[in-house]
Amino acid sequence: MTFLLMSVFLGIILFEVPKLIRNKHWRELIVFSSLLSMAFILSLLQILDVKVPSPFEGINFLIRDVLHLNYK
Amino acid sequence: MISYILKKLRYLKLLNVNYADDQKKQGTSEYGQSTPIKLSQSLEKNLIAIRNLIGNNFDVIIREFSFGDHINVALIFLSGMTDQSMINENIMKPLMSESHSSQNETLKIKDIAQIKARILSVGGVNQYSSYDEIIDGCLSGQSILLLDECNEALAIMTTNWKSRAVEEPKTESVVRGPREGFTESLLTNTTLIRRKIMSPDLKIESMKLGSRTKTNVCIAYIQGIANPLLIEEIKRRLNRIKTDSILESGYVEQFIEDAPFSIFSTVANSEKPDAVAAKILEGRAAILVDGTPFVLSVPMVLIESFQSSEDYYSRPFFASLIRSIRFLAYFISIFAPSSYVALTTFHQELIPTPLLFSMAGAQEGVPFPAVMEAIMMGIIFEILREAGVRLPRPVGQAVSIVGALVIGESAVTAGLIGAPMVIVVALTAVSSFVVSAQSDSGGVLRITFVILAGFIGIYGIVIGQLGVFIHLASLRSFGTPYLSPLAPLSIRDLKDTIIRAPIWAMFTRPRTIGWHDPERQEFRLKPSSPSEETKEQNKAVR
Amino acid sequence: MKLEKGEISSSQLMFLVGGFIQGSLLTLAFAKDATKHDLWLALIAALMMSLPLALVYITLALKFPGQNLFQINDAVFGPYLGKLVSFQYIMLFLMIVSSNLWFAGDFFLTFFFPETPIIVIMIMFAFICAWGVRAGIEVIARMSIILVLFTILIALTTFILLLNEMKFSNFLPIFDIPIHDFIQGTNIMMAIPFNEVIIFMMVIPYANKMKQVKTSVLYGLMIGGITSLIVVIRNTAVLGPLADIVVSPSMEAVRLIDLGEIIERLEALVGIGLILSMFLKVSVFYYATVLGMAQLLKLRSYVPLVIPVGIIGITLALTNESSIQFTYTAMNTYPIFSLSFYIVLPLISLLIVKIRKLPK
Amino acid sequence: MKRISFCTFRCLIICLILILGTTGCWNRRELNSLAITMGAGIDKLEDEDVTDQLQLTVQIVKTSEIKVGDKGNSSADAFWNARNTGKSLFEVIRGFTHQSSRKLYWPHNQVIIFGRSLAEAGIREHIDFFVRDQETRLGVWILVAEDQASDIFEVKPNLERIPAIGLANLLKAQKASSQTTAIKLDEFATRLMSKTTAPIAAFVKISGQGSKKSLLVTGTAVFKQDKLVGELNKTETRGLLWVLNKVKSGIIDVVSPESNGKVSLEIIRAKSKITPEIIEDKVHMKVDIKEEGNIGSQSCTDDLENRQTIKKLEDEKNAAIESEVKAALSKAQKLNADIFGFGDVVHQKFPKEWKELESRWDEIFPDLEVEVTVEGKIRRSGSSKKAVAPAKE
Repeated sequence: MTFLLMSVFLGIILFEVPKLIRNKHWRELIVFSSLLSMAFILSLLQILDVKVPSPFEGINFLIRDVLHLNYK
Repeated sequence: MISYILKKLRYLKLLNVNYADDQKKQGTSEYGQSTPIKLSQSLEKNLIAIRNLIGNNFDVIIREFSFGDHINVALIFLSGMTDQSMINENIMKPLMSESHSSQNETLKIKDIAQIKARILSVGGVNQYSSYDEIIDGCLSGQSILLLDECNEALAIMTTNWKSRAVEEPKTESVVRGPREGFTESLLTNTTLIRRKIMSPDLKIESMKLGSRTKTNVCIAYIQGIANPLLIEEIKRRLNRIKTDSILESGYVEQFIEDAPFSIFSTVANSEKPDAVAAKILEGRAAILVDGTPFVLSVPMVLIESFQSSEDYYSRPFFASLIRSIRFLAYFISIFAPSSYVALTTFHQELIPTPLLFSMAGAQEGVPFPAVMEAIMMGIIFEILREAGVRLPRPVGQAVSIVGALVIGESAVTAGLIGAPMVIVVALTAVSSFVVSAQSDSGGVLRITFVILAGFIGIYGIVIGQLGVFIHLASLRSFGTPYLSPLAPLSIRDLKDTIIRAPIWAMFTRPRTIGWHDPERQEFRLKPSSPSEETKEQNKAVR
Repeated sequence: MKLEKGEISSSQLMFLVGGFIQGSLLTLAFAKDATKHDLWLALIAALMMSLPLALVYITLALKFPGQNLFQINDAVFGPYLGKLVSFQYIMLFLMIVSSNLWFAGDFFLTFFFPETPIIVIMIMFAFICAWGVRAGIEVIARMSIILVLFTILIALTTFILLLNEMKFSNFLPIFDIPIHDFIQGTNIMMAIPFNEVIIFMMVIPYANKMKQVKTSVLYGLMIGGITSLIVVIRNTAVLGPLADIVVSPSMEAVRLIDLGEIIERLEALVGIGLILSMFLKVSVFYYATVLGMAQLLKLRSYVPLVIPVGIIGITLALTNESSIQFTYTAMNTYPIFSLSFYIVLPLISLLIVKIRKLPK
Repeated sequence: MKRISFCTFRCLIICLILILGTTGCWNRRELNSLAITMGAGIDKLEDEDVTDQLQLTVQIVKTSEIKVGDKGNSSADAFWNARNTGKSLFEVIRGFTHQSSRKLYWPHNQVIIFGRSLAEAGIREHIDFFVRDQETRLGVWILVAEDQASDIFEVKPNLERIPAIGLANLLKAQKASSQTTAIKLDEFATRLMSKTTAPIAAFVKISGQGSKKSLLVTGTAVFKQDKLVGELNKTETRGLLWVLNKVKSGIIDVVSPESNGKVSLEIIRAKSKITPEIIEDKVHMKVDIKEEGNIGSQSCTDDLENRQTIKKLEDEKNAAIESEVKAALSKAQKLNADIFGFGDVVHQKFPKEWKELESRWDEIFPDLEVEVTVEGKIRRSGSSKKAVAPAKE
């Protein structure tokens, strides 16, 4: 499964990066690679069954437990 | 993987090097063209040079003779591409007889201009002074007259070769409408268009493409209707073509199209002069290529594939009905097999109960999954069609009959394939013939959708269809959006889509194509019953 | 420096807004839980309340022609605070993208492919949206007309086919819920489709006729609102109290179509219409997210960000545990949470604009 | 340069397809791997030693037997009744995998039949599966068997090849007489969810003996909450349907005003309206029924073609309809089951008062005053004006 994930990400890199290098879009390349590595880490965590806290839980926490504004 | 990347990189480098080489080569050849080798004064020298260039071809005839006061001349022509009787009657005869008629005058005729002006009774005569021009002219069917002691040659238009007569086109036959079709001869084709549009605004510009084939390519458009930017763009793209051969308009099409990797063609073609003339009158430009009856027209929009010239000749109700049937047939030809696969393998709950029973009954004991069946039948159908097209007609028919029997009857009775699948495939096949202009894209889409449907049912089909839709919406043909009157919606142009409005109602040209001169005709042309006064007059006459 | 070169006409903008609202037909179920058979009242109330808010957004957008939400934030709040606000908006949009991916996956899992892993459905959906976003807003806008008309057609056809299954007594008694629930329902309706039109502050700069923007957006809201109303009335009238307990009232209602054993089993239409309209909604949000990121980081093109953002969206959606927990968030906390983005911040911006007499 | 990126793009697509392909197709099922369920019958097993055992009978179509064009083995049964027992319905359904080579496929299910003993014990827990599962649909007929539901599926219909379809078609045909409550799951569930309205369903019986058995759909099963409490006969059922605005067609027999002969009146159109009223804290119901009909046949030789007779006939028809409604009403009040949905109507009209009435509805309903007004019309007399009889002197 990890191998699959890696090959997918490699495919994405092959798809996007050559164009960026050719056009000398270095800034874009940096942003792209940092976002992609973030995506890779997140999906790796998914595959490895590591529990990532849901951002929606964050909203719940903020509204319900901090502000006490929730409906129910 | 890494080695693969390395290979790719190496290939890239190679490409770059080649490209640079090309640049250099082109530079030199252009340099060479700028100073062509001139003819010399001596006929003998010239002839030797020409013999060296093309002389050892069997169809090249070099006829040396003299006229008048022993002026040595040579006539060079290609035997197959020239009109022999014209050479005999209009070139040889006047020249030869000139020597007998008025002796004292002939002495003066050393001057090449004199010959051109007084003796040759032929329409087109050019004066050339370089070998390149001479060779080109000769190869395109002109007869070259070389004079001794003269560094110029006359190229006489004697071009004439065997070409097919104007016949009814095989690909687009009509019930009502003109039956003439384009032929392989460019001249005939331009004539056919010119005969439809006898306006001085119809411009037919020509250029030669292909460094070896030197094919004549013409752009036909109407000045004042066609967008000048469009014409410029076409010329730019045509001039980009640096190839050695153009054998058919398909070559040109592939060099100039907007989306080379799209399954939808962005350049339309037609074999019918009336259809092409109509397109030109809408503001499009036609590209005629010598040697083929298929004339290209740009820009193309998707709707064009569903239009036929006959739609405009028959009355609007029937034409609209036929149009909508064409749309229906296209959708059937694309979605029928995939919907069948999706319904039978994923969404059996969507099939009405009695139908489900009979379908399940038919499927009982069939060994293959429905996706496999659909793909297999699709491929078999394509094979049969190809065999039917390529084989000589009588054999082709036999093949079709055998194939249909084997697949339609035996495979079902043998339990290899369910009967409903045969029906679906047959329906698809018949429908795919209706919109022949999109049959290539249709085939690809059909298979893709079948695979998607076999993978994840209706969801797959809808996702795939959305993808196709995105692709179509982003596609442009020479600046015109491909889904033109539909996707950037232009309500006025919807009159010629699924509904074909009466001719008198279509008083404007399509907005995205011929908006340069939007009005096609007057606004109020709807025929009405005669007014009271005219009735009275009629009575009086009677 | 302009990231987007496309241009959209006023009719395209109108249909884009309409399709955008239609994309939330599925999420009507959240408000349904709170308001029962009075959902249609909540819907109308939410629509009415969102019209002035939409005007606030449009006014803001028109004050700064050619500038989108994030540029306006910069202008209003200053470069640093503005960036922070923009960042929060981007996070919100990303979350909406991911939750809509989850909705789509959840729906198809429940009704069509119960054994398929949700990620497959989400990947396919995200893939198609990414494709659309890469093609640019102009292409999405061009597609919107046909997609919206198709969705309206489906809604109307099913409405007509279900006419003799309808019992309008199901709407009685009118307004039979505690006012608390009604406010909650209205709030949910505002938070989930109607106030989300704030996203069009990212699209309006590319409209080719600035004068018609206001009418286009408002008409678009009406198109979306009326389609939703048709669907809500159909579901409540057909299913009655049963609509309160089923997951997708539209699906169950359309399943009941049975006209002479010929026109029956049409529920696939609901699914198809849903993908088509959700595609518009997700693409617009997706587009705004990547465009905003590119702008925030001063990139020359947003295209390279599309795929990574899509993957992040999918993984965020996968962090949800169950649709039950998700429903809780969407019903009880998210509507309040979103108020700050949809009402408070725009109003503050407008106030600052008025006080500081921006743009100078 | 563009071609390079396209190559990688194509590789990507191919990779994607391959990946998706290797992980398999999850919900794929070929047509010939389905056990298409046409009917389900749920019974309570009445064994001494095992209590609380459910028995589920499902009728599965043998698709190979109904192959179109294959006339060879049409004598064989086209269905298979599979039985399984267990504690909960879902468990029983999954248990079928032990005996059926194909997985049960529910979307085409036509009927759900509850055995009488089960219905008396309560059916709420068994309905849930049929509402919740994504394969089952709400448009399925609900029936109560007079005895065991499993027996019903054994009776071969004369005109159809599959009993469940025969039963479903039978229910569809009931419109003609309007003497059975043909009710589908959606309405049944709605009634079950209501606090006051009582669910109803059609009764199915087996008539005849041995090989001449046939099915009979008749009357109405009345539930109180989710338990079967009683039964309405044909007349009472029509009384109920009058109020529910569900009478589509049917025959009313009245006595001819001239002699003692019978006249059958055909119902063409009927409409009813329930209006609740609260007068001095007491609930009254008003039921207005409007009906239009033709003369269907007459067994006497009377001349009916004059205004007085027609008027009299209309009055008699009104009385007949009213008595039917009254009969249904008294039965319902005796069972204390609000089959008419009066409670809901009151709720809709008087939401404020309802809050107080709701808890007392069980006490109010048996003594509820209902005023029935019937306005029947006779429009046409068919294609003959007079009876086929020798002319009178």
